[in-house]
Amino acid sequence: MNRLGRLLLFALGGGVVSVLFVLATFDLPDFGSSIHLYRDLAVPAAVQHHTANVVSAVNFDQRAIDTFGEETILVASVVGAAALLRPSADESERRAPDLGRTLESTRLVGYVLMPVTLVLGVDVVLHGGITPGGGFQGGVVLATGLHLIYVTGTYPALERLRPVVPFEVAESLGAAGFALLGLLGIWTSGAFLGNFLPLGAFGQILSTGTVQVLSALVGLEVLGSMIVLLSSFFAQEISIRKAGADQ
Amino acid sequence: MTALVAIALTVVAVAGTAVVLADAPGRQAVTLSVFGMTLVVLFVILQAPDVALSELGVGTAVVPLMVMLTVRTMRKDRRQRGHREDE
Amino acid sequence: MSIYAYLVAGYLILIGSYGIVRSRHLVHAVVSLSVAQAGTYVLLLAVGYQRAASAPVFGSTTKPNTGVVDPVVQAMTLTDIVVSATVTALLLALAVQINKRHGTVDPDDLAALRG
Amino acid sequence: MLPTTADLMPVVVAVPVAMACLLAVLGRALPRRAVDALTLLTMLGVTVATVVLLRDTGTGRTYTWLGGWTPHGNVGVGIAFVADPLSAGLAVMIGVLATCALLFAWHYLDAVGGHFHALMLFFAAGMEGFVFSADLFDMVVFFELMGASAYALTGFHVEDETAVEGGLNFGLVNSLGAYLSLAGVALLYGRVGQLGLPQLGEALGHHRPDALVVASFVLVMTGFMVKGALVPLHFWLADAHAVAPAPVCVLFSGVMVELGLYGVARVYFTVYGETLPHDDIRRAFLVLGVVTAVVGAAMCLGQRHLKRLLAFSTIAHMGLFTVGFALLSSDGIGGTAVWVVGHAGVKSALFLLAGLLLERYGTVDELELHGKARDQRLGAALFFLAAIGLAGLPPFGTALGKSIAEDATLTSGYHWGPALFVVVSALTGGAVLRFGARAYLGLGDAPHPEELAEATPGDEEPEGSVSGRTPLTMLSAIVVLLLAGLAAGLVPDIGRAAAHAAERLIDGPGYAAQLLSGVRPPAPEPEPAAVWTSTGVVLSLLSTGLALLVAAAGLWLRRLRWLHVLTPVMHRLHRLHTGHIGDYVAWLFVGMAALAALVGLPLM
Repeated sequence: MNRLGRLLLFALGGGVVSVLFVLATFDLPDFGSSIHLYRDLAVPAAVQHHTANVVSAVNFDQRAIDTFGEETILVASVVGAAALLRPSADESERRAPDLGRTLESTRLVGYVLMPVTLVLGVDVVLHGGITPGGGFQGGVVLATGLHLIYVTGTYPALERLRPVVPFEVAESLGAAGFALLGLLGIWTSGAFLGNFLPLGAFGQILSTGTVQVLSALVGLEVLGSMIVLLSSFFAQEISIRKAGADQ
Repeated sequence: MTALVAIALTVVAVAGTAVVLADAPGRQAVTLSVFGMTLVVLFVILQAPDVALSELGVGTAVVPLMVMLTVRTMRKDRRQRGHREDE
Repeated sequence: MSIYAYLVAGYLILIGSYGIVRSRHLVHAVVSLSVAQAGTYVLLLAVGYQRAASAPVFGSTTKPNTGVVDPVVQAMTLTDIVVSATVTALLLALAVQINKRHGTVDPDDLAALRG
Repeated sequence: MLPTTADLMPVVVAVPVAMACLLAVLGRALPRRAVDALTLLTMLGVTVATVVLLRDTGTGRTYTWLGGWTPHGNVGVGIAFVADPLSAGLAVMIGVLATCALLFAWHYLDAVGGHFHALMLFFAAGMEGFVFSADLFDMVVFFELMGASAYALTGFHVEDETAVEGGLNFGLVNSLGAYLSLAGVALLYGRVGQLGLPQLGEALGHHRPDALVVASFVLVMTGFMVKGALVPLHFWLADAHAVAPAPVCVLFSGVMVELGLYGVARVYFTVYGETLPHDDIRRAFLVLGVVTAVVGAAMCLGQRHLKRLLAFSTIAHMGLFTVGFALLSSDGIGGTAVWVVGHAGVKSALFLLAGLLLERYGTVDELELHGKARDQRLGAALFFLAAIGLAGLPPFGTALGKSIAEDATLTSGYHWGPALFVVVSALTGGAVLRFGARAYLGLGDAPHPEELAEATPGDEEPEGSVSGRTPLTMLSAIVVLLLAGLAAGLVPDIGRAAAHAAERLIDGPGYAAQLLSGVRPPAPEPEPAAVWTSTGVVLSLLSTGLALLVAAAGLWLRRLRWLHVLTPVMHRLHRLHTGHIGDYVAWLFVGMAALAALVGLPLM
């Protein structure tokens, strides 16, 4: 099919779907309305389990199975990407070349982003008490921070600071731990992923039972997987060479 | 709807369009990062600080970085391919 | 005007899909896909928004109340964002390998190679 | 507290995930055989657990509210896992197919550091979660988990240029489908403020179907229809199946694609069953099903690459299954369920045999293989057995399922039903038989040199390194699958059990009542067992006979390309399958528009 044909086909299909979507939006409650049934149920449910951050309560307690699925996607994708980016039969991995080499264009970006990320990382830590969850966010911010070392410095420097294997272990441990804690819930609370740990005083870090533990496991996993992922891409860019190709 | 939300939404729409219309592969990482930043602002305005934080790490840093590395790898591989075919 | 947010969300999904349709570079196609995905984030958060309500996080001093924006859509979006990074990575990894094997990542050229 | 049967559901999801994580780390340190054994044991355990679940569920439903968040009234914050006979049956199928695939992979694939095994476990866990989940967003999550592992498995042979391409096409289209589904979930959430299937069904209840209901239905179904490979959302399937490792194809064709249709059926009956009229949905999916069956069968006939040929035969069968579902009756869906089991057995066996051919000869091209596989006596026997099973020879499950579904089309007043079923079965079965006759028996004219020179899409590299005798593990996997395909037609009362399973699926209000208020469903009526009927047997023999004719025609009538030459339509159809991702996305939107028009216009 030529370009024009393809675009016309898309215009036809997309046009019909767009009309339907616009009509549907008129049937939604107005933007900013106060009708939120699930919210009205989730907030008391979070309070019942002493979880101040309702988002965390939803993620790690009420709908914890979603999070289990999502973080399994995370590990599966990381394993998949690692499998796909492995050096193929006609390639070899070799030591990262040129210790002093820096990537000029990215260096600048790094200098701009570094302080932003650091400030945010600190912010996440400070909010720890008020937002007792945040494994996802925490893991991402930490991983990002670690990689700014690369952007501002060199790949070998990063590699010394950050061997990949411990992060692979961290990632798998996080995901497997989530599964095992969930299974433990079957015997202790009668349901998979039941919140079986003792609850503490509302608003305290350790008040939320399994929520905080699951959140920490997810944090570990997100940190690990982001780093393993990026390192596969770095390896492709820097150290994997076609056999026989000379620099 | 407050004007602020409307403006943030419009900026997101414009930035998204820019990502899709920017053809040069080298520029993908930059436009995507900017798009991510506009989303962060929108999420903050929509009272979703947790989401904004995730988007900040993923949308403005991790994914653009991967895109940049992918484009670089592709250039490198194509250079090597060219070398081999010349020989 | 009350549906503007929903329309922007729908627009992002559509323009992202359009990006894949017109793409001449697989990395561009993958990036366009993530624009389409961002549309779902905006749609979810827009659906859960409440005017003049605060974020669904209570400090030890704020009394829990339901005058907050919907936490459920935030939970869904939050996890989706992290997952999107890894799925994008998977697709980019495939694109890297396609480039290695074919020497091109232009869908037009790839289709032509198949004959 | 002691675990109950219901707790088996999260267990069969969580245990493979935990094991996969372990293998992802330890895979490099452990010897290959240990990785194989651990993976196989895990899937065997899952199979046993799901069999227990199926037995204990009986004709009722087993469910558990995860985290103990039981609903109050018609609303709640938790997510339930539910097994009814259909979902438990599918769960068993996933277990059996994954076990056979891993058994086959024992001597296959130079698996790298446990990656392959971990991905297979993630894939299986994703599918198990998808069939049990009773929450719309959660279904999308598990849908994406299936997807993510599947893309990586498709492109696993990174050295193969078509594999990585097939993986990317699959990944892009399928991810876009998932995001569109998510948009549909968001629309529905905006209206109802709940995400559980029973809660959504209760809330939509007898609501007049407005634009929002229709739009959310179309969007949610898009993801499932992509996975179910309904024309014109099917393009990715042939690209992916042609290149994925054979053991992966077992899971793809045997159950993953069918789960797309399961998603359509489950969500329709539980969420939209009371608001979108049955007539409307029946018409829409009959149209989509017939188009899919015809396009799939026509494309199947024109292929010379065995895995691509089998892929199009899967598309054709998905069309027939969709017709069976669209009858929306217990015998239509029950028959389809039996057919799906039978199909999984024979189709998976065929994919594994294709894997053996690829391994031995480095190609699965029909013309290149002409007469080359003559020495493979056992392989030939298994191949032809599976091929006539696919064509629908009694007593294979395919034949029983087909004949029950044929009866159901007549009951519903669609007299063209049996003809469609017979013809499509004959065409796809005939294409497979033709391939077998050329490759294993050397029948038909010898290929022209110029035909051989034509590059076929996918000159793959061998997937493993086995020479000499075929290892026992590989053969036993194929035999087990064939026996399963036979068993689906021979187990007494399987027709009745399937009809009961279908009844539970259809009963949306009963589903909601049981999950939300604990109302037990009444025992199913002891309806007459759907068994072999004389008409059914005659029609099955007819389709097998026709398949032999089709094969003979393909072998001797104007050679392979007779259909191309005869009909420019066929040529045009072939040219639509470009492998261009932009085309695929454009067609995806056309498919959505078609569904929107079919469902929405009659409501206006």
